[in-house]
Formats: sequence, C-alpha cells, structure tokens
Amino acid sequence: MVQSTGVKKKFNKQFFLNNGLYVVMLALIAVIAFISPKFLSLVVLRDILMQSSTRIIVALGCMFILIAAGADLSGGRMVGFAAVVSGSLAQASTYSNPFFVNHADLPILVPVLVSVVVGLIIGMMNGYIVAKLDVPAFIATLGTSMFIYGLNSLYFNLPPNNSQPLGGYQKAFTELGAGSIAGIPFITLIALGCMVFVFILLNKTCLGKEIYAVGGNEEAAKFSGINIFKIQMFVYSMAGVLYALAGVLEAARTGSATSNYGAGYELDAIASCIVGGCSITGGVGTVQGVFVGVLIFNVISYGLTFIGVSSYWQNVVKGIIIVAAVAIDVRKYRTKS
Amino acid sequence: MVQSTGVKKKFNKQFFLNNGLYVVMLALIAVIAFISPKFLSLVVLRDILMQSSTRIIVALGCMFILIAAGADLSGGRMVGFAAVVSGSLAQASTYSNPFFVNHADLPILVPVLVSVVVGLIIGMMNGYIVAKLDVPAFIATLGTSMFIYGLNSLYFNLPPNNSQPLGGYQKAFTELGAGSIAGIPFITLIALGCMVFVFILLNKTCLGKEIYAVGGNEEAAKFSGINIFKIQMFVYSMAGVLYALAGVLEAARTGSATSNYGAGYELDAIASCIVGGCSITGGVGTVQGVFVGVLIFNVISYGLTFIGVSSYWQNVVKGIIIVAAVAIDVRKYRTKS
Amino acid sequence: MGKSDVVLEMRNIDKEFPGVKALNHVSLQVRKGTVHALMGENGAGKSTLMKCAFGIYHPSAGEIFIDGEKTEFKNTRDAMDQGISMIHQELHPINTRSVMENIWVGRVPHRKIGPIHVVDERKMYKETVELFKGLNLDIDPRKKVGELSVSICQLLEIARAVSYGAKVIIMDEPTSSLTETETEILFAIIKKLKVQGVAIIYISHKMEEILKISDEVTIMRDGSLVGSWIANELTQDLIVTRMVGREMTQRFPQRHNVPGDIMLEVENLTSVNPHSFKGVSFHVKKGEILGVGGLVGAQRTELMEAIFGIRKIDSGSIKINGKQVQIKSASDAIENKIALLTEERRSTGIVPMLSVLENTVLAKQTAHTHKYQTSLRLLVDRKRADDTLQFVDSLSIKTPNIKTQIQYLSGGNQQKVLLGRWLLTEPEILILDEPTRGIDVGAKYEIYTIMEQLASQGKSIIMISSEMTELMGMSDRIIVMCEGYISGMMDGKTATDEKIMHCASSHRN
Amino acid sequence: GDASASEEAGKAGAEEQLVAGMVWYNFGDTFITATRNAVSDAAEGGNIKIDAADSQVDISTQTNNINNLLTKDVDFLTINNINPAGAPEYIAKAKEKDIPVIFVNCDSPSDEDLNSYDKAFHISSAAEQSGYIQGDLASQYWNENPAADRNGNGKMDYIMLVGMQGNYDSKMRTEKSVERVIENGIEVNLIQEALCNWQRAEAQNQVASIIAARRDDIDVIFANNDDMALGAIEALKASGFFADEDSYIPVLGVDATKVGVEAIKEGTLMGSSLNNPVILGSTVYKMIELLSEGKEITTETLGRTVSEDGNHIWLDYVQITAENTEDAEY
Ligand SMILES: Nc1ncnc2c1ncn2[C@@H]1O[C@H](COP(=O)(O)OP(=O)(O)OP(=O)(O)O)[C@@H](O)[C@H]1O
Ligand SMILES: Nc1ncnc2c1ncn2[C@@H]1O[C@H](COP(=O)(O)OP(=O)(O)OP(=O)(O)O)[C@@H](O)[C@H]1O
Ligand SMILES: [Mg+2]
Ligand SMILES: [Mg+2]
Repeated sequence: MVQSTGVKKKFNKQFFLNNGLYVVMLALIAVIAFISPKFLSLVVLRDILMQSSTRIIVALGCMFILIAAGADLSGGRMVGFAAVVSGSLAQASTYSNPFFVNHADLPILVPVLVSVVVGLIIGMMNGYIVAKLDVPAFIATLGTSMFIYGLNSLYFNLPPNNSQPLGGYQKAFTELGAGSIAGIPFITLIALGCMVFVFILLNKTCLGKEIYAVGGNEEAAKFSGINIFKIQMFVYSMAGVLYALAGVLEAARTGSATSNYGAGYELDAIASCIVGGCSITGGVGTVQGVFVGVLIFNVISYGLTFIGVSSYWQNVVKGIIIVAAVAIDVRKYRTKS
Repeated sequence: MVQSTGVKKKFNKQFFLNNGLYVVMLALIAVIAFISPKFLSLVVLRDILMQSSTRIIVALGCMFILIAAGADLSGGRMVGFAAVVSGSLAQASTYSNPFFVNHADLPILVPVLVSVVVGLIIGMMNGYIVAKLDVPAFIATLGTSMFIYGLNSLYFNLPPNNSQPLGGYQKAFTELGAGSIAGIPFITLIALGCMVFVFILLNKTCLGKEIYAVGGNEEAAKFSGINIFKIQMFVYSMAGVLYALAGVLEAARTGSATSNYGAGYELDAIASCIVGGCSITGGVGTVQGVFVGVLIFNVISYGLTFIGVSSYWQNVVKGIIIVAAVAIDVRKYRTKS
Repeated sequence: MGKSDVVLEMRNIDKEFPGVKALNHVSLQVRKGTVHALMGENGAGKSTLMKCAFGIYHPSAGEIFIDGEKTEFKNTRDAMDQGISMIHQELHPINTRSVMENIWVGRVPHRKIGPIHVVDERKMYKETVELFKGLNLDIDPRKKVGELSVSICQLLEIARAVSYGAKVIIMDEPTSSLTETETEILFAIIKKLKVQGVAIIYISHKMEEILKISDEVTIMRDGSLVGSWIANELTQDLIVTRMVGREMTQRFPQRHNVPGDIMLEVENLTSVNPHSFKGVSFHVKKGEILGVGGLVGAQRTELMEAIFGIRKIDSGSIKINGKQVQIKSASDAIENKIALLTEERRSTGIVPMLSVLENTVLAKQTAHTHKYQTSLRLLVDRKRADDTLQFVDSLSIKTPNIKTQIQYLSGGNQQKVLLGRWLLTEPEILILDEPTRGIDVGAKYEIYTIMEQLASQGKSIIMISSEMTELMGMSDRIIVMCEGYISGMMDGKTATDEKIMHCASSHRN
Repeated sequence: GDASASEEAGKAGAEEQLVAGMVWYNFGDTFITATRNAVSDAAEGGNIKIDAADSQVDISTQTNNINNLLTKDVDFLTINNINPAGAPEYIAKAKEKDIPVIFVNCDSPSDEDLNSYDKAFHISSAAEQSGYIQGDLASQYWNENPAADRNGNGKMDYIMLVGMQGNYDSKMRTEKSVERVIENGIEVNLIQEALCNWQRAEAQNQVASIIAARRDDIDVIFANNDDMALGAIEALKASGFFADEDSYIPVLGVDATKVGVEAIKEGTLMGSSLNNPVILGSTVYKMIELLSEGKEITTETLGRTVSEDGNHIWLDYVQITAENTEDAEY
C-alpha cells in the first residue's frame, strides 16, 4: 500500500510538471472564482473566447514564423491596416460619413478579400526581404511595420475621412464580428477554423514538415533539397494573411477602426506563442500550445478586471503570473540532472 | 594603367560594401543637406548628438544582452521608472507641486544613485529569472517590463502627485540634462563615457571576453569553466544600470517625467543594435556598430522632420531606409557563392 | 575498368574562399561499384571538393561530369536529382523532430489529395523500419533526434544517405564518431551497395579502414591533387608519405613515461541519472596514460563529464593526490588542474564566430586571468597572441591568421585549437574524449607525441577512444565500460581487440 | 521694440516665406488630426508655410521636435504641449530666438511664465468643461429617471474609462465629471476605473468583464473620449443592453467624433462634447497671421474672446446630445 501511494505521488508530480501551463491556468481560474464565484459562468467563457479569437488568429500567424525560426514585428500594424482597409470598404451606403462617397453596399466578401490580399502582399514583402535580401527578420519586419503604419495613416487620413474613426458598417459585417450561432460567436468559430486549418497544415502535410525542418536546422533542410526561400515566403505570407484576417474581425467586432488598431499585438502574440511552448530558436510549436498561451493572457486580463483589480496593479500581477507560469512550465524540460 | 583602375574600382566596391552602413548614413545626410543646406551645421550636429545620447546608453545596455544571446524587453519601462524615480527626488524644495512635500533639496547624486540602484535590482531580477529559473528571456523580461510599469504607475499616482507630469527640478539636475561644456552637451559626454567604458569592458577585460563566449556558444563556455549564471546576472544587471542612467538623463533633459517615459525604447534599442551588427543569436556586437546604428535612426528622424516630411510619410520612408540600409550592409557577409 | 565505368568525374576544380585557395585544379574520377577513398591532411580540401560535388559550393573553375555528361549543380537538390547523396562531416540533426522525419526530410512519403501533399505517417514509419532492418539498425523511428547520442545521429545520417538510392554516395568521415561495432555495420552496408553498383567516395582519417574497403585512393595535399592509385598498389606507409609529403615510419611515438603514484582516484561514483554510470571505481597514476574503451552508450562521456563537474553525482568520491575533492563545476575542475577535451567539437567545443585566438585562450583566460592582465585588470593582447601562436606553431594549425573565425577552419584544425585551449591551462590530469576524431595521421602523431611528453612529465592522461589501435597503441592501462559499469581492466601491452570487445559488450560476465 | 521686430518679420515675409513650426502630441489622434487639417485649410493660399511635427505621445520626442524646429529657425512655434513642466523652458527658448510661441490645446503655462514674454500665448478649450458637461448630463439623467439607480442603493454607481495616465485632458475629465455630479448633490460610488489608453477595443474588453461581474450595479459609464465610450457600448450591446428602453445605460464620451455623433443619433451614446477642431485650427492660424502682420491679438482682431492680459484664448466645449447633433457638424 505504502508503495503504491509513493508511485501515485510521483505520478501526480510528474503529471503536474508535464502540464504546468494547464495547471497554472486552472489555479488562476480557481483563485478568481474563489474571490468571485460568478466567474464560473457561460457568459464569462463566451466573453473570454470572443476576446481571444482575434488574438488566436494573430498568434497562429506568429507561430508559423517562430516555427521557421523567424521573427515578425509587423503583426500589430498589419492588424491595424487590415482593420482600416476592410472598415473603409464595409460601410453601409446609407452611412452619413462614408470613407468613399457615393458607393453602393459592397458584398462583405470584398472588404474581407481585399484586406487578406493586402496582408498577403505585405507578408510576401516580409518574406522576400528576409529570404532574398538576407535582412535579419527583426529589422525587416520592424521596417515593414513602420512602412505599413505610415501607409495606413495616410489612407486613414484621406479626405473626406480625415482620420475620423470609421463606423457605419453594413449589418452583415457587424454581424460577422458580434453575431453567434448556437451561442458560439462567429469569430470564435472562425478562430477555431483557423486552428484546425493550421493544425492540419503543420502536422499532416509535407509543407508543414518542411517548415519544422527549416526552423529546426536550416542547414539540414537546405542539404536535403528543401527550398528555403519558398518556405520562408510561405510562412511570412501565411502570417500576413492571418494577421489581415484578424484585423478584419477586429474591425467587425468593435464596429469601428482607426489606424491605431492592433498596436502592440505583435508582442502579445510572440509572448503567447512562447508561453505556449514555441521557441525563438525555431523548430517547435503546436497549435494547442499557442491556444493555451493566448488563453492564459486573456484569462488573466479578463479575470483581474473581473475581480476589480486596478489597472496599475493589473500590470504588476500580470507580470508576476506570466513569469511564474513559464517558470513552472519549463521544469518539464529539466531532464538534465 | 587600365589594370590599376580595375583594381581601384574593385577596391572601391569592396570598400563600399564593407562600410555599407556609413555609406548609407552619409548618403542620407547628403540628400537632406541638398534639400535643406542648413542641415550641415554645428547646431544640428549638437541636436542629433544630444537626442542620440540617451538612446545610445539604452542601446549599450541592450548590446550586452544581445552579445550574451539574451533578449531584453524591459529597457523602455526601466527608462520610464528611473525617470519618474529620479524626477520625484530631484525636485526643488520651492516647487509648487512637489512629489514629496516638505523636503529639502537633495544633492542630485541622490536621485541618480537611487535610480541606478533600482535599475540594478531589476536587472538582477531579470538575470535571476533567466539564468536560474530558465524562463526564456523574452518572457522573463516582458514580465518584468509589465511589473515595473505597474510599479511605476502606482508610484507616479501616489498622492499628492496623482499622476501629474513631474517638473520643477533643481537647477543642478536640469543642468545635467541641458547644460554643456565647450559646446558639447553633458549628456553627450556621459554617453561617450559609457561607450568608452563598455568598449574597454568588452574588449580589454576577461569578463568581456567571457560574455562573447557565452553568447557564442553557451555549452562551450560552460565546459571552459565560465560561470554562465554569473555572466548572465552581470549582463542583465549592467543593462539595468544603463537603462536607469538613461532614464535619469531623459528626465533631466526634458525637465519632466511621466510613467509613459521610455515606452518603446527597448525595440528601438534592439533595432539599433541589430542595424549596428549585433545578432539575436548572440556572440557578436561592437560599440562602434551600435553607435552608428543609433545614429542612423536619429539622423533619419531628425532629418525627415527637418526637411518637413509629414509624420505619416516619415514612417513610410523610415521603414524603407532602415531595410535598405541593412540590406546593403549584410552584403559584406555574402561570402557564399 | 573502362572509361564507361566512370559515374562521377570532376575536372580541374578550383575553389577560393576569402584569403584561402581551398582547391587548385583538382580532378577526380569515381567508378561504378567501387569505393573511392579520398585522403589528405586536415585542411587539404577534401570536404570542400565534396561540397562542390554536392552543389553546396559552386567551384570557381572546373567541370563536373555525371555518366560522362557535363553538368552543373545549382543547389543540393540538383545534385540529388542527378543521383548524388552525401553524409556530411558535420552532422546536421533536426533535434526537435523525430528520427523518421529526419530521414525523409524534404521527401516525406505522401498522398496527393488535390493539390495538397498529405503526409502518409504510416508509410513513413513502415519505410523507416524497412530501411533500418535492411541496414541492421535498431532505432525507434518515433524518437526525437535531440534525445539520441552523436553516434546514433551518425548512423541515422548514413541511413539517410543510403535511402536516396543514389548512384554516388559521398561519405565525409562517416566513422569519426562510431565505434568499431558500428563501423562494421557501415562496412556491411557499403559492401551491399557496391554489389548494387553504387559508387562511394569515402573520406576518413582512420588508416586501417581505407585499405580494408577501398578500391581506389585519391590523395590531396594543400588543395592540390597528389594523385590517384589502385588500392592494392598502396600500403599504409605509402599513403601516409604521399599525404604528409614526407616519410612517416611510425604511427605511435616511442614511450618513455613511467607511471608513478596515484593521481586521481574515483570510488563508487554513481550518477543521479539512473541510466548512466553506476558504482564506477578506477584510478589513474602520475605519468600514466589510461585508455577507456567501450561501445556507444557505455556512458564514458557522462562519467568524464561528471568528474569534470558538469553532471551531477549521486554518490561516490573523487580523490586527487589522495585528497577528497568536491567538483561542482568546470571551473572547480580546472582549479584542480583537470582538463577535458570534449567529444563534440561543435556543440561543446568551439565558439564558432570567435577567432582562433579567443578560442585558444578561452579556458586559461577564465581560470588564470591574472596571467593575461596588467595591474589595471586589462588584458594584454600580446600575451594572448603569443600563447596562441605557440600552439599554432607546435600543433601546426592551418589558419590564415589567428584572427580568423574558427568556424572557417577545417574540422581537424578546429580540434587542434581545442587541444591547445586545454594544454594552456597546464593540467595535471588531462581527459581526452576521442581526441583524434577527424584528425589526420600526421597530426595524430603530433597529438600522441604531446600526450607522451605530458605523461613523461608526470601528468596523468585519460583517453576515451573508440579506435582500438589507438587505445592499444597509446595506453599504459585500459579500462572498458559497458552500460555504465566498468566491465574490465587490462594492461595496455597485453590488450587485444578480442579482450576489449568482450568486456565492452557485457559487464555481467 | 517688439512691434518693429514683428514688422521686420512682416517685411521679410514679402520676399521670403514665413514658416510656422507646429508640434502636435500625436498624429494618430482624431481630434489633433482634424485640427491639423483645419490649420492646413486655413493656410491654403496664405503666405505662411506650416511645418508640423509629431511627438508620438512622448515627451522626449516632443523635446526633440521643439529643438529641431528651433534649429531650423522657424518664425513661429506652436506647441500642443504634453510637458507642462517644460513650458517655462520653451518660452525662454522662444524668447531667445525672438519668435512667438503659442501653446495649443493643453494645460496653461503659469501666468508668471506667460507674462514673462510678450509673444507667448495660450489657446485651448478648458479641459475641465468637458468633464463638467459629462457630470451635468449624468446628473440630469439621474434626476429625471428614477430607474437610473439600477441597484437601488441611492448612489450613482459608475465606471470610469480613463484615457491615459499622466495626460492632462484625461485627468481633468476623470476628476471634474464626478466632481460635478457630487456638486449636484448626488452620491456616487466608483465601481471600477479602467485604464484603456484611449482605445476602443481595450474599453470593449474591460467593460465586458466588468459587466459580467457587476451587471446590475452599473448606473453610468464615463469615458474620457468617444472611442472608449463606443467600445463600452459595444460591450453593453453584446450582453443585451440597448435592446429596449429598460436596458438603457447612460454612456458619456468626449470629442463628438463622427461615429460618436452617429451613436448619439442612434440613441446609444447619451452625450458628448465638442471641442471644435475647425475653430481651434483656424484660430491658431489667424493668430499667426495677425502676428506676422505685426498686429496685436485682441478680441476684435481675432474674433474670439481674448483674456484681459492678452495671452489666453479660451474656446468653449459644446455639449452634444440627441437634441443638437447638428452642432457637431464642422
Ligand atoms: N566556408 C569557408 N570559408 C573560408 N575558408 C574555408 C571555408 N571552408 C573551408 N575553408 C578552408 O578551406 C580549406 C579546406 O578545408 P576542408 O574543410 O575542405 O578540409 P578537409 O580536407 O575536409 O579537412 P578535414 O580533414 O580537417 O576535414 C581549409 O584551409 C579551410 O580553412
Ligand atoms: N541525459 C542526457 N542529456 C543530455 N545529453 C546526454 C545525456 N546522456 C548522454 N548525453 C550525451 O550523449 C553523448 C553520449 O554519451 P554516453 O555517455 O551515453 O556514451 P559514450 O559511451 O560516452 O559515447 P562515446 O563512446 O561516443 O564517448 C555524450 O555526449 C553525452 O553528453
Ligand atoms: Mg573535412
Ligand atoms: Mg446604484
């Protein structure tokens, strides 16, 4: 009997270590729920999922880059650009302060597609600068992020809009951001769809394997005949598309858009990815991990506001929790003795 | 004769390639001076040096981290914290909205030292979290950056200040930021001093060599008897001290301080370092390089404002120049054929 | 053998690197179904030539023919498409991925569903198992490569190169991190490939292997061709003479060292890692060279790393000169005058982007900083350069200058720099983990001479080696390890291959 | 002496174009951009070139910009100042260069500082006014609607969405709105103060969380600007508010942006206040023009009320509610 408890204890500890991140998240939820039991409700779950949705999509884009051992600082500004572009095209013709005067209602596929194409182009630009011009990814994407923020500001400032926050979207567009089916928000479903898509792409296709290979050891990949240029172009383009999609949904969800949308999302995304097990040295990363990473950040933010922690204290507490969570999580890798 | 021109041409091209960054900077200056000849004046030089001074100090801190193959996102918030802390202690007792009521004028060494010690402590915290708790540097320093931003906001919001921008510094403190000797601003001299100090530390001391070794190959360094923990503690502490010093000077230079000081400086610093030849994979970096890196950013900002380029276009142009500069600069490494 | 047999021909290949003329009009003809050995000192240009043949480098001049047809490789894919595969001198494992993904990287078995290439995991697994079975390897295809030892990675690399079904397989030092058992596996594979008509270019510094398996031998010196010969026309001595450019009569130096008092004594040392060494006791005397033999996974490396303070010990004691010592880190070890030349040059040895100078002085500078400092605690560059130059000379390290980044040196020369690093710390106990891995005969002899000299001066040397001849040729005493236990001990003079192999494969009997 | 200096400037203008250096706190800000556009419109065809710089919400960048413009020898300097403590220094620098300096839409430099240089001016809306308007609107709603006290505790339970720490406008609006409610004899209770950095998405997220926690306690939401107010409305809508008359919660913003006004028309945003950027921008330009012509700035010449000591021009905020949305047109 004594023996068996011993084994059980050990098993529990191992289990705890292997699932550090989940344990931390559950502990966090438990503490918040203890302070304010209402936290354990469907509404809260829905809110958190909804707030996480666009973030997940951005983080998925970022994950591609991190797996391929790149870096991308353009995510946030891409979100902003896509939000403004899609917003400017999704306005109802009846709106009194239109971005484009005298246009008919465009099918909402138009703003979505145009933004996604813009995202694709900028992603390709990133990829080209990194893969062909050999500019370190950090600088390349910082450069594009400045560049597109500039473009976005210029576009947003076009008369007659003159930098007024966009609004007056068509019903269908607003619905995309705020609607739900069977209680599940559309944008959460879209985020879910993206997760499934990325999961399949990474784990079930040759392309996915090649991305991991390039990130894990670029030399090895190159010597095995993998076209590094192609892979890098792909990951940056894919990221661009996902960022743009997130931007569109952010515009739809908030019912507005300004050129400041998305500011800082890139760092949040990188942080979520790393918390979720990606490494900046490349070659690792899972969709599940990134999902938990994003969720942790959103549970903390939402939860702390929920129990009424002041904004200033929130930062203090957030900083501590994030570090603690990862410090616990990394123990599972501590095989070296 | 023909022969010799050929050689000369080749030499010129090689020279151009090897000094890509300088060439880009000179070209930039030439263009700006062409548009606005007044740009070539001592006053402009002085302005740019002055504006670069605090940035150089931040970038030097960041360089330590990058050489040791770490990452540090806490720089900006550290600058802000040090600015507020030093500002709150440097006020003249006669000032009408003092942070601490009824205190006498403190010797200005007090705000400087207190801030630097705060920087040291936070740097050590970063080092400990990275080196002992094995938390990835990106997350560790993001966590501390949130943490200290929170602390800073709380401190800044203390009554009777209640988040009012600080001001009313003692003459000596303002002089530290705005004064000059023989036309050279004090803060530029301090930045110069820091550069010399860091140069000697990195190139002429054993510690410096060990930092390069740890960044170049941590395992190899460990097997050679280098104490990795000590080195990491050192680089993060050193960075913390430099950030804090920059914060103090920033408060002195602007004659004010708020909790938002320094926001985003960390990315600028990393970018300057990488433009100046550091690598995020560690092991490389020179003081000269970082100096040019910082200068390029400041020449662009100052120059574009000087010739009246609008803020929106500035972003567009800046993004392009930075990418172009680095794309040209990296050609020198293109030995692979 | 007619001209038609030639599958790969390289004609007058030139290759330059900044400051180095690596290849100078080198030609090579490789015939179908033969093993063509490529020999030469460290830095002779063997790897560079092969990288040209595999499309990694583009020669500055010269032509390449495949089956008599002129061709050009834009990249490795081109070379692979034309039937060439390569085992690289430096391993390139993708540590974060599984064994099978490493094998099939770039050409994963898949099904096409529309435009999408869906990975066929089952097929990949099956093909891997089949491949391994055919090669007599026993490795779990699902294991992460990061968890495997170097030797296993090396075997994987071999399996991968074979799996392409290439006409020409280039093997750049495939046995440098293999023990003899695994080398035998490789030879069996090579035999099979020859029968299938595959041509093999074989680079190695292990003399015994060359004459055993090769049909033809091409020798290079300083980037130039010395000549090509049919293997039966050659003897070891002849090859060595042509490689080095002078006569070398002996493979091992005369030994004058006399073992004295016990220097290092290890008692009952057990690792905290249950799969590692257990209850290990041994000693080494002053002036003694102790050989350590064993198969891959015998835990020799872990044991030595533990003695050096890098890995944790559960129980047991270490005594130096009869005094018990606590070694908790490499710096403790260095303070106790222990040096460890590690097994894996790339991961635990060189700091790639630093210069030869910085790499040489690294350990001494850390341990004996004062020797390089002025009173102001600033480093004196001249002293550091002097120390470095001393070894560049005495170990004849081939480098443009001491400011060159070490990553641009040939593998063997990197190894010499690392040996220099440790000799500079003036150790009393020198642990050498596979010290001559990837080192040419001439340099090997130099290293042996240094070992002998140190031993004669009363220093203790522990040498882990998987090369039997070296083990027997240099050791005063040999201990053999198996699965973490010491399974045998014998006198160096009376040791034989059989005795060592017997102990290495079983500790129970 | 100064008149002649101005005359000189005027004469020089005949041959050489005059330059007005303008430092704005943030080009990304809706109101600032509208103001800048108004200045540009006013400058159209005029003789004065506008050279605008963006401080990007950073005091340090503002300092850089001011130095930069002074180095360029601009003829006028306007500062949309975020560094009140720096005002005396800026005035001193302008005095040294003998150019007019105008502080635009920010906390006023002290009278002592303004009076130290006869070409130093301050033109701004009174930030506290926007707070008072919010307070008055909230009080009015409270007094007219017995159901306004949703939890029946007799206190106005409010959420405060704060723009930015250390920002003057943000601080004034945060403090004065509630002060006014209390002055009006209503007891208040702060549910939560949330720092949203002027951002709509941030406000939407935080308010969603507060609603989930304290749904039935919320009586009023004050926001430092319209963007945040609209974010709050979006969150309220998502959790079922504004579906009918019973599910109304008064939300108050500032700025009367176009989307804000749309929301007022729609009946979701209860009220906002307008600091007319066109009036501000054109008045700033008018001041520069007057100065360049060597004229004095008075209530008559400027067409706006100039304070007695001649260096303050206060512009009024206009309250915007469903009754007067047309006043928000500019
Ligand atoms: N990328 C490179 N850049 C600069 N020099 C190089 C590079 N690669 C090789 N060299 C130089 O070219 C020469 C030949 O190197 P190579 O690696 O081909 O030698 P090798 O015969 O394979 O030696 P070893 O037996 O030690 O592996 C050496 O002097 C080496 O320093
Ligand atoms: N648990 C571990 N974690 C990390 N590395 C390990 C671990 N175990 C072994 N290694 C590494 O794997 C390599 C093989 O070590 P091991 O002791 O198993 O074999 P060995 O007999 O010493 O091999 P060789 O004969 O090649 O020296 C060594 O480099 C060692 O550092
Ligand atoms: Mg080689
Ligand atoms: Mg109430």
